[in-house]
Amino acid sequence: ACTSNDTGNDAQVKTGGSGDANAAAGQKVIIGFSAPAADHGWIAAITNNAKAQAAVYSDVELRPVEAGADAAAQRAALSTLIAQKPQVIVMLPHDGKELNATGLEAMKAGIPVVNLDRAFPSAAAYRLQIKGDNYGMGLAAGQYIGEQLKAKGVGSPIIGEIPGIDSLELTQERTKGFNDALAAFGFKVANRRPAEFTADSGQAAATALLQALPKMDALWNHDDDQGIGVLAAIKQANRSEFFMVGGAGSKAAIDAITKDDTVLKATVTYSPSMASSAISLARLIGQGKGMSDLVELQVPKEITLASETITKDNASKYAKLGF
Amino acid sequence: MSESAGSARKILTLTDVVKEFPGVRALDGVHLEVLEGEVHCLLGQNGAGKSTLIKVLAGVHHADSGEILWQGEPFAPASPQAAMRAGIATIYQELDLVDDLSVAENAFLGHEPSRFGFTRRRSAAEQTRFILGKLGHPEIPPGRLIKDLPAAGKQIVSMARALSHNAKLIVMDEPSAVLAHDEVENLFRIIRELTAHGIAVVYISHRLAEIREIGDRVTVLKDGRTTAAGLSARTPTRELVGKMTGRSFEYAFPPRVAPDKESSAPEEKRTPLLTVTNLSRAGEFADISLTVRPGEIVGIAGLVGSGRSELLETIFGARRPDTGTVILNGHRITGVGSAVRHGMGMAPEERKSQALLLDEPVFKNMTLASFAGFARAGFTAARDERAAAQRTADNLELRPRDVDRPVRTLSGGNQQKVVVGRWLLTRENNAGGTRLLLLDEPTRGVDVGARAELYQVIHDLAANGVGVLLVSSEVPEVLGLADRVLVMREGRLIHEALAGEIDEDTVLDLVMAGSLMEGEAA
Amino acid sequence: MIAETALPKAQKYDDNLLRNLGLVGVLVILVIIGIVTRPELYSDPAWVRNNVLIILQQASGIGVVTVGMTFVIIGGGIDLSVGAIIALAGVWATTLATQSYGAAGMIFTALVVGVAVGLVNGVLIAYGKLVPFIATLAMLVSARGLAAQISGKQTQVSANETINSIATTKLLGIPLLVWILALVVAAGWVLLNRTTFGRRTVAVGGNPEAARLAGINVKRHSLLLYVLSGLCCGIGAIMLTSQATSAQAAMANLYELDAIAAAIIGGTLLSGGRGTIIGALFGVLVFSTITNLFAINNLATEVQNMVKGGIIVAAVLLQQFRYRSLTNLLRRRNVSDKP
Amino acid sequence: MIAETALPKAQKYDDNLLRNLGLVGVLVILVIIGIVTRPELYSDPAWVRNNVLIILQQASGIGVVTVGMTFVIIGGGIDLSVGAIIALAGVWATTLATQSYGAAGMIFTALVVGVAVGLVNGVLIAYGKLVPFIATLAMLVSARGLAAQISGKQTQVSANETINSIATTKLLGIPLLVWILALVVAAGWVLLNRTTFGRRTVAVGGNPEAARLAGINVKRHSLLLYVLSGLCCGIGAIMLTSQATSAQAAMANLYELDAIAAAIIGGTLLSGGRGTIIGALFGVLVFSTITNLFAINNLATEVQNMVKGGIIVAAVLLQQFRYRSLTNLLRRRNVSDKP
Ligand SMILES: Nc1ncnc2c1ncn2[C@@H]1O[C@H](COP(=O)(O)OP(=O)(O)OP(=O)(O)O)[C@@H](O)[C@H]1O
Ligand SMILES: Nc1ncnc2c1ncn2[C@@H]1O[C@H](COP(=O)(O)OP(=O)(O)OP(=O)(O)O)[C@@H](O)[C@H]1O
Ligand SMILES: [Mg+2]
Ligand SMILES: [Mg+2]
Repeated sequence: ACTSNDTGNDAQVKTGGSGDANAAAGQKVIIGFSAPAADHGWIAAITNNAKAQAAVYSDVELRPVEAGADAAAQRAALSTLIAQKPQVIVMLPHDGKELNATGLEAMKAGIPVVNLDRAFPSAAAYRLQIKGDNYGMGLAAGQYIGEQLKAKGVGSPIIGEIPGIDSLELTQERTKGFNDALAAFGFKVANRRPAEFTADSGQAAATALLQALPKMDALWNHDDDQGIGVLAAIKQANRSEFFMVGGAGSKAAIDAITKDDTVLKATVTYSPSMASSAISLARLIGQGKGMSDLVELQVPKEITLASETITKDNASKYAKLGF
Repeated sequence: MSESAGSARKILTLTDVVKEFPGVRALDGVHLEVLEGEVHCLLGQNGAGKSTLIKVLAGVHHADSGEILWQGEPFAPASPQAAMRAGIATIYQELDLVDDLSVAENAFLGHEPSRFGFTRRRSAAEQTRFILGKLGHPEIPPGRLIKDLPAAGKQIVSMARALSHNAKLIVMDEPSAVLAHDEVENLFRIIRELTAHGIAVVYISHRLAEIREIGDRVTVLKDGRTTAAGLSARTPTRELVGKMTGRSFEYAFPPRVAPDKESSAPEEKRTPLLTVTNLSRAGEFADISLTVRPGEIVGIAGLVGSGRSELLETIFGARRPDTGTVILNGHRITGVGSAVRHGMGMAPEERKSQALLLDEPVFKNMTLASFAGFARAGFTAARDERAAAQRTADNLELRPRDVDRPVRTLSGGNQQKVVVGRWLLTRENNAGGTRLLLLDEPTRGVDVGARAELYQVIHDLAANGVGVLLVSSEVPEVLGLADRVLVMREGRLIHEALAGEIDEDTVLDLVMAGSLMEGEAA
Repeated sequence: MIAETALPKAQKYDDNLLRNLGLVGVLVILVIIGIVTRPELYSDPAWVRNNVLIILQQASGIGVVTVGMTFVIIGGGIDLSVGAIIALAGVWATTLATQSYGAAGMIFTALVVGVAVGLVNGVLIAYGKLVPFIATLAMLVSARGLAAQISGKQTQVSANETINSIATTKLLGIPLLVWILALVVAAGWVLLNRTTFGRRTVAVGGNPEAARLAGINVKRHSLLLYVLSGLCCGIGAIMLTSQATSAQAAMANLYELDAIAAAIIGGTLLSGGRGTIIGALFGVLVFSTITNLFAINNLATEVQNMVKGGIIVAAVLLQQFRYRSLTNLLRRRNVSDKP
Repeated sequence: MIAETALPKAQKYDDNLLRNLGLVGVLVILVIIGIVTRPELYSDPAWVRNNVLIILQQASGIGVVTVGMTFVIIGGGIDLSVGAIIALAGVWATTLATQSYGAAGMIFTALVVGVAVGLVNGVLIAYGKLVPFIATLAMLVSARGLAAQISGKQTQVSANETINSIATTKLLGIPLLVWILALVVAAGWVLLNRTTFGRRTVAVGGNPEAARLAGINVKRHSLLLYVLSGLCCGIGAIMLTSQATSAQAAMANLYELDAIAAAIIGGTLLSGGRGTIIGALFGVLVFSTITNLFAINNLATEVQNMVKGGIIVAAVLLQQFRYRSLTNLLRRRNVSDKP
């Protein structure tokens, strides 16, 4: 859940259908799991999903190790995890490049590594890579904004962008996708104020952005969690002449899109459900099974989730996937 | 010595030197002439510019104008290092040592014996031991950290540092202020040795007796100007004081309004104000019992390091006693808070570290212990405070009399007046006020004139029923000021007498390893 | 007597005043840069007015915290936990349980949490004799941990309209947040300059031993300073929560650095014993104006950062330059006074 | 003669030694907690040996930085830019252009960048008279900005096998990184305790006025201290780059806080004039061991953080406790020496 104000169990789990052979309990698998310290809804959802998915299988034992505040801390944590020899390791690295060496170390020790979200540069460092599509996310947001503006017939629109932590590579990929998509329409970003994935930083960034652009046509905010603050700032500034697109696909954002009472008209997904999938596939890898819908006997090496655009029209479909 | 001075070479000549600080012309045309191998004394009231003058010589300050000739050459040291290289070493008024370095490291700071940047610790230790030996203090270990030495020990190390340079001129700014009687003798012995080797000494002190004993010639400063140069050290006191102050009075104790005789005093004046019973602190003092009655001045004499400061601080509640009690007016003192609440005040020994907020103005320093008393409902009354401080500043002849000036910019002696003034002021303005005043070396660095004023103030306090417990390393001061004298040695009270019934020599005998006390102590 | 004649006038110049003047100069220069680079925005008076209010409003939360921090630093300490206290207070005030007590309950909770954490800091430092840096660093880590625990690492949305409206309300055309800042600054100024508490703070920070020997209860006073800082953080937590209409464990990230920097730029000595509230306010405003300037010029983060460091250095140098040259001016005038 | 009592005979006990003993005690307790909570791991000698090496290895980068930081703090300053210097040096050393010069070129670049940034810090502080806190904070912001600019905000992978192998090489069974740490600590100890540079550092930090009066060029010395810190950061940058086989603008995040905290826990006075290299090393090891303890017990981050604050406080209190009680013991013995 994006906010703890939501109630009920909101983890995204796949409880295998009855006809699914892979769902049947098999050989016991110990899965080591490591993700960065969660100070943010999306990461928190990743960890929650992984735990919840593991709990679904009677034959999976999840050994989560918290990864601390930076890549160095995560390296240290993984060293101790590798020493404990789990069958598979699922990790969401702080930074794929910085933890590449650790991935290699685990693979060398005979432990298959499932990389979540942040790619290792060396292919030998992982057995499976599941990632969201950061570039595609930016592309989708840019596509949506471009189409909408074109439909409205706005000539040279003023477009704002509020990315998350700017020094992260994923932010750069998203921005690149966004710029590329806009360029196809002949549009470009007028102002870009990064936040830090937190609501208060989102509010500060949005306030600055709104002040710099007294008139705006569209806004892309990379992250729905910081979007709470962005929306607050928009309300505080009494602005409504533009529309906004979110990112990631939190429950609150999907709700707001459904209700259609704010400037938020769409959000592009980057779903933490990938963690649930990662656990399922790690189990299969551990048991030496393949994905039952594929002909291949083993799980493939790369899976990239598509970024989808949630609007009022399809929001109901995605409501369950909001985190 | 002064006879030979005529024939000796001039080593240093200052002509019309001017140095200005923001708002003050500290030196306003100084002339000074120092001869090889002489002890040249600088005299002047607090704030006259003595320390500023020697800092100009030492390369700490740069003269705004004027001429300095050093060994016949024009001289304008750009830095302390330059001055030292030229052969001028300085012992500063404020201790300039580094707490966390050892004695040897301090002595050779800035010119450490070294090889390829590595300190040669053994060599430094040996040389330090040698110099300390020459100074008569072989007992100070070169490896001891400075922070573990008492004030007197630090002064010795400052001297050792000055001697560690091969200086042709050694400037000493009030070196005797923190030294006790015997130490001063020792200092003079060293100075004589130095001058015998042709080294010149510029000596600053507020004690005229010392100047007469060690000095060859005297230069007097007043308000940054030389008012008399090259006088003989034997010039009569009256004349010297006249040149310093423009007035003429002597180093004297004002006539004491006779303290009430025990028999004739009213009941409340006979019951002790302060009762200290069996007070001990391990390693500092043991089994001290004493009383102070209202209106009585009790002086404690003793060697440096005999534990007097610690005793005073413990009575004041600033240190926790191992055993014993302190009762003030029927109230047991358990800490500084209760001491101040019940009317005790203390002027501590080390003004900079224990008493002053250097960046704050004079008046806020003076009212540090009493601003709450001036305040109404928690809001301070700065105007009242300033007025009260101004009165005290006038009483003590603070120079300059501007109470808005940061204390940092005052001369050493004037800073001392601020420290003492703090508790005098409390008395004036609080109905309850100070009833017992603890004074630890109150006249350290205070000039002759202001000293007399201070004595008068202390007498007036006593006349108003305030009890005073006084520690001073100057035996004449204790004898002249106090009604009753306590002698302390190695942390124990060994003798008690009425001031009129004991003389200086007896006290000195008692204070030293003296044989007199042997019987009594047992 | 020369000392008397030379003294009076020249001595009246005041470091603090000059420093603050220097900071005003820096602000003016920043605004001029803004005007030059974005004339079309600055040509609209409504925008300019609004911009000033926004700069003030964005400075309000950190400004309040900086007032508390300034007291702590003047008193010889440091409080690295301010950001964490805000996070903990904000998160605690926005749990569903607290929200059920309404706005008053939320405000009360935030203030109590702030004061309580400040109290713990104070006890550790004053009575446990921990170095302030270490004690409040430990508190930083712990309080953020606790905030994460309480919030389940989620962003907690404030559903309370009263709280949320704090950020949108205006009084006499000026945002309520700015009024709160003004009030806290004014109270801080009075407290520091006109009360015994302020005098004790300066004494305790300037020379703790002297303060102790003057009968001031140094320990109790230090403790109170951290409580005061905690209280300011509690107020700040409400302000931030209302602005973001939510709270989370990572909020107010690195506020400690900003607050310390603002205080120091405003003329507070890191070693204690000296400082001004107005200076600290100007320090905060400088930072806030820089951010605004970057935003209206759409500077990229990396350029922004490179330039920001330079501006900070230039600002402080500018202050010093003014100071020194003015001093010299005064000195020269004095000299020429003499015959 | 100073009265005999004025020079209490042997002050055999030594503050620093006691503090360090206290930290060793803390380390022992942490290990015991590890043994108690995870006996199965600790029962395997190979694992234990390896674990010790891992703790040391993880401490190596920050340890080297802490040595430089300790010098700066003893000398009366502070360096908030260490993390940023590492990032800038690391990024600069891993640009494609630099990598084309091979390992030597990369190492050279990292060291030169470190020294150069330290030099700028030093000049600003010693000659520009900027407060160290502000100058190095500005540098922090600027250097990270520059690093982001150079790297294009990308993580730059090191393709140089020699560099990367630094993290994997062992000598006599001990990782090269640990050897480097040992070397830097040893050099730091000698520099501080056995050279004029070190002794003057204590003087400059403890009593700058006295140092100046003793003829020490205080400005130049301060400048050199920041250069030294920059050099340590350059070394640290190589070590971290080799460990991560990459560098980026956000690397070594908040190292400044860790390094300062380690130095202070190790007995260095934040106000300058006192400190020990060995103590700082122990400070780093305590942090590294705590992290390890959390990892082997798999504590959740929020719990980790809550506990960590408590451990830090407890560790420092423990140190003080040992110190006081031992002092009392010694004092009592002295008393009983007297007749
Ligand atoms: N750094 C400074 N800034 C401003 N004024 C100063 C400074 N140092 C000294 N003064 C002023 O210069 C004058 C001379 O001071 P100085 O210390 O030389 O006196 P002194 O003769 O040594 O007095 P004392 O006997 O009390 O030590 C005093 O008025 C003092 O206030
Ligand atoms: N920092 C210190 N470390 C260790 N011992 C100390 C320290 N300061 C004082 N002492 C000891 O305390 C005792 C009393 O010293 P102190 O100098 O206060 O005596 P005093 O009679 O007040 O002399 P003074 O005239 O110097 O004030 C001595 O034994 C001295 O060695
Ligand atoms: Mg003087
Ligand atoms: Mg004493």
